Amino acid sequence: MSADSMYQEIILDHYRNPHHKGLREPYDAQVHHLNPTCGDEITLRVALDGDTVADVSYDSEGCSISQASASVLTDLVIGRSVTEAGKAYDAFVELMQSKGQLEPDEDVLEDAVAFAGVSKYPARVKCALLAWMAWRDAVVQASADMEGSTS
Amino acid sequence: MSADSMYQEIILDHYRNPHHKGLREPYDAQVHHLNPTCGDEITLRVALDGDTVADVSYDSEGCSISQASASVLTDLVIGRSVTEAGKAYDAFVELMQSKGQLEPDEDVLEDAVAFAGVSKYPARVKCALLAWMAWRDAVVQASADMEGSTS
Amino acid sequence: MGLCMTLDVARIRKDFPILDREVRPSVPLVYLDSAATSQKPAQVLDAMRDYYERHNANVHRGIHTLAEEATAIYEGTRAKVATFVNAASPSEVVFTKNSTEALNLLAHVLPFGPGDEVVVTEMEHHSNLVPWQLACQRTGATLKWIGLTDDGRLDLDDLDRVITDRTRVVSFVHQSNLLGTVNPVDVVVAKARSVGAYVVLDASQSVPHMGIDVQALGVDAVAFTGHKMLGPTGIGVLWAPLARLEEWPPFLGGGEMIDEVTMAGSTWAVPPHKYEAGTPPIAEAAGLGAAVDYLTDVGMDAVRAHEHELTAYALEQLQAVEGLRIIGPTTTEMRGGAISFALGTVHPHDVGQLLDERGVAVRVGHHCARPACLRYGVPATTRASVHLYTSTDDIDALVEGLRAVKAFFGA
Amino acid sequence: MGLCMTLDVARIRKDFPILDREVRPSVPLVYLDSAATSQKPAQVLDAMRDYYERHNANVHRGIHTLAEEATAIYEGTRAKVATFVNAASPSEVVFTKNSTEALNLLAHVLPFGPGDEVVVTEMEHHSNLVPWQLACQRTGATLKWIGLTDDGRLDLDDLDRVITDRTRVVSFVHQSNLLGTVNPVDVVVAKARSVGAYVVLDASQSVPHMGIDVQALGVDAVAFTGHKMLGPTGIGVLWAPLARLEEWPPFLGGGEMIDEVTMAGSTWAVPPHKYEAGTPPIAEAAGLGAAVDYLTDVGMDAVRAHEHELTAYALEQLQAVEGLRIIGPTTTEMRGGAISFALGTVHPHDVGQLLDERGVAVRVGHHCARPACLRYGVPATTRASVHLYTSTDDIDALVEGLRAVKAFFGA
Ligand SMILES: Cc1ncc(COP(=O)(O)O)c(C=O)c1O
Ligand SMILES: Cc1ncc(COP(=O)(O)O)c(C=O)c1O
Repeated sequence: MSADSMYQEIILDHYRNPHHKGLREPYDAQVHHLNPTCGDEITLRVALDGDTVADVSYDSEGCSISQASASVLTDLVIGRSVTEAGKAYDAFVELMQSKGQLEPDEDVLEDAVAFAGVSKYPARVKCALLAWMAWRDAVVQASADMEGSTS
Repeated sequence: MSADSMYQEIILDHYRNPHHKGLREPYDAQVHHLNPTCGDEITLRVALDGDTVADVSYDSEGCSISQASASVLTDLVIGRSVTEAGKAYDAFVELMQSKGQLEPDEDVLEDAVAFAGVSKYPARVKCALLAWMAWRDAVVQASADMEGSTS
Repeated sequence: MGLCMTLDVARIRKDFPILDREVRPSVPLVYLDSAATSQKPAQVLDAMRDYYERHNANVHRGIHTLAEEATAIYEGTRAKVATFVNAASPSEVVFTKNSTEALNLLAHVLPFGPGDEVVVTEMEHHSNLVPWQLACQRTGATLKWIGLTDDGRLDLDDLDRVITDRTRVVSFVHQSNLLGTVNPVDVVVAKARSVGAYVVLDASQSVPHMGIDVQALGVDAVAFTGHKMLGPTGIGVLWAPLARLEEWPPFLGGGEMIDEVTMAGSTWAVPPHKYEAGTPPIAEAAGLGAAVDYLTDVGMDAVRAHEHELTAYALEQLQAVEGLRIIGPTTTEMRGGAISFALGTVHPHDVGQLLDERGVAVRVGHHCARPACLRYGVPATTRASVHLYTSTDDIDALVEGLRAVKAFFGA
Repeated sequence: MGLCMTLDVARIRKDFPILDREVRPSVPLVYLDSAATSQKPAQVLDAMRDYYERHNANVHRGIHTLAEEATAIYEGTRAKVATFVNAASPSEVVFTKNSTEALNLLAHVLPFGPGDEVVVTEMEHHSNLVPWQLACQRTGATLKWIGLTDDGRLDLDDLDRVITDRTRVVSFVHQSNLLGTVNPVDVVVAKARSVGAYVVLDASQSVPHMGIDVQALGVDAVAFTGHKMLGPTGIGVLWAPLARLEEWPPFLGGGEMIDEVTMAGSTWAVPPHKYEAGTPPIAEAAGLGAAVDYLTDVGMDAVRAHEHELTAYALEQLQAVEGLRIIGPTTTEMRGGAISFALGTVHPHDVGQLLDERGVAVRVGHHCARPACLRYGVPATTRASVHLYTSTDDIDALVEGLRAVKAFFGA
């Protein structure tokens, strides 16, 4: 495969051995996201513990990029504060929109830096973002529920 | 003007001094034809005397080609039998559809041979045919009326 | 090319291969029919050829290299067009096949029904009249129109009578292709807004010649067409604010415009894709992008100034021809470079034909604006129209030709 | 190019400039995405360039030389297309922007209402499904569909159940872009006729690959699209018998499609102009005419025979790849050269991406036929598709690539 390839070894590792896969209890919010163009889907659950992302579990189908990206996401956000995890989210979205022009920050993105190459392929950016969009959505719902129950 | 010009001297003569112009009584049928693209119009009357075209009178507005063609038409059909006039009609229509590829028969078409050049200009063929279509229409109506009254 | 100080017309003409053509041996082309369609610079033709020779693929959904490149070219033009007309976002730019489709689309998706009224003007191109006639027949709404003054302007005294609380849509032309008149958009928009009507602007003749700022115009939708702005045939533009494109229902159904499809029903893609069913005009977008670049490089202010000068010159020279009557404004104020006229009693067909024998290409007929012709009591006119590549020499050739026509017919 | 005996593919490929392209340095293009859009021979590009450089003008109504020439080119292509599909007259050929517009036009003008039924099939392209869904919503008619068999054919046992006395329109695809299936037109037409329904045929994938005879097919309307038949983007064709085009109401309103226009109302031009509102795709017609000439010179029988051989070869080679499952007919009987497949558990996106790194361009996704994908339990497929310039070398490159993909993913 060419040097340009988006298929970095890190991505393939996450694809072959996805972390935190499978749906788990307990959770505060569950969402289902679909990329209708290619049929990639994900069901994702978020459990919050106060301000901390206690767990993210998921069940998904799709290409290596979408699968690996879900796995990398869980590594980055589980155990972090919602704010910190949000920073990783922002950094990842920015990276995906960079068309290959951004040098990712490994301190913030860890394994997710391997997706830098994907940002050069507009058609695949959606695959890489699927789990992240689902996660964002679930966190917003879970936080709203918590506010609802505390107010 | 170039040798290719559709503006033959015969056409210009008929345009400047149209024959048989003006609406006359008596008549058996009157029609109004319009070329909506360019606004050319003609009101044309036909008087039949048995099988003979006794008179064709008309009032018209339009370009030199449509005006001259009406004038030439009247010369060709007035006083002829409907059958003979129909031959001139057929020959003229054929000439107009010939795209400049036909050598017109002067015995049948007389001055109308001057329109051979017009057939090379598709946009102007409609102008040349306006009076002829109106005449055909009027003859059909007049003949139908006569049949109606004799049967 | 004495008078053309604002633009280096001689240099510009070199970019347009067709302007070197001889219509017949030793009869060079004098093209004065740009309101019907503009000529194309080599840059536009090169962009299309390069697209087909190196990048041709269907857009979107493809992940192979050609598909990515074709998509980038297509979406790149969307962004260029957005910048050109100052849209808030490329997503507000919908590609259609021409202005006519854009206007029909609007006539299908804007909401009105029995008892409602749609207002146009008496100087509309058939493409901004017939779609509304059909829509009114379909929906039971009533079509009304603003009349014209003797000197070729909208009769603004009509505004309050015609635009009422029942008016749902006001659709009008920015610059008339028949009369050359530029309409006061602000006045019409203010009145339409006061009754809560949608405003649609037919900018087919203004975008190519003066450029527009869709946000400053304050309208709800704008239509224009590629082939009049140095671009190819087969592509037009509908602009509307994103919120409108989201709110209105879809028009044509098919590939590209959907989100999820099942046999039982479908959901729609987000704008602009929602309004782009089927394989879009991809090579045409490549060409239009190059056309927009070309116009931007020259500068729309320079184009406008050049055409203004030319129009002034043409109006002066034409009015010096005895028996020539201009149909439309006779001064350059609020006026573009399409000039319709009658030449004594010589029929426009004969004028056009004899001019063509001298290589001068003008249009004759009702110019798809028959109601306005009727209004001015002419079944047809002769129309000369300019673009950035037109020179005063072209105008001189026209005027000389007209004098020869008069002489020929002894008029 | 061992197997290609029927056609001199090497010579044909020389006419297609893009086939010389390298996708990346030293990675030549292997184009297997012709069902999405075909590549264009230089003859087509030359015809368009010549049009723009020598004849460009708006068509009809103009009497200057360029306008006459442009009109002759445009109408000339109409006549060529009529001959190509054996229409009774050029007036039966309506130019649209693509197949999708042609199908939407039909969905707007065919007469049906509440209580009536419209029948399609489960293998339709979205462009022949969504327009009917929208039309049924608009009119209160009901949409029904013919299902599919496990081996990718129409379930003809469904015919009598689905097509009933209430059926007003049966619209179906001639050759499926997803499955490659060629449908038995005669069987469906016979059933539709027996209940007095109109029959519409989506021939987008059949005209380019096997040619059609519209009179022999016995349908009421046919849609196809220029860009899949070696022609440019931006032009499609609706064919229908003249009597139908006369009887159905107009669709888009505007310039060209009218007879007489007043503010109060309008009358329509005769077909085909009645259905061609606005400036048509003129340069595109110049290109399409050259494409039809090219296909005619090669001969549609030869094209068909070549693609038949190629398809047989590809089906055999692909089925030899372990774990590869073809979605659609696995033999060449009643089948064209679009072949969809699943490669073990490797997702189509990954298949397509890795093939692209080797220069092999295939399409991945639902190919605008999502209901059929759902029917076969796959969210997406990888699809390879051929045209007259495809060689067995291309198929070999694909198969080799697929083995590499499997190795890469350890599948
Ligand atoms: C079977 C079929 N129908 C319709 C279409 C639509 O064609 P177009 O996108 O040119 O309108 C296509 C191609 O995309 C097709 O394959
Ligand atoms: C004012 C105006 N509106 C609409 C149109 C229609 O444009 P098109 O034919 O490209 O759809 C034209 C040009 O013909 C025009 O001049």
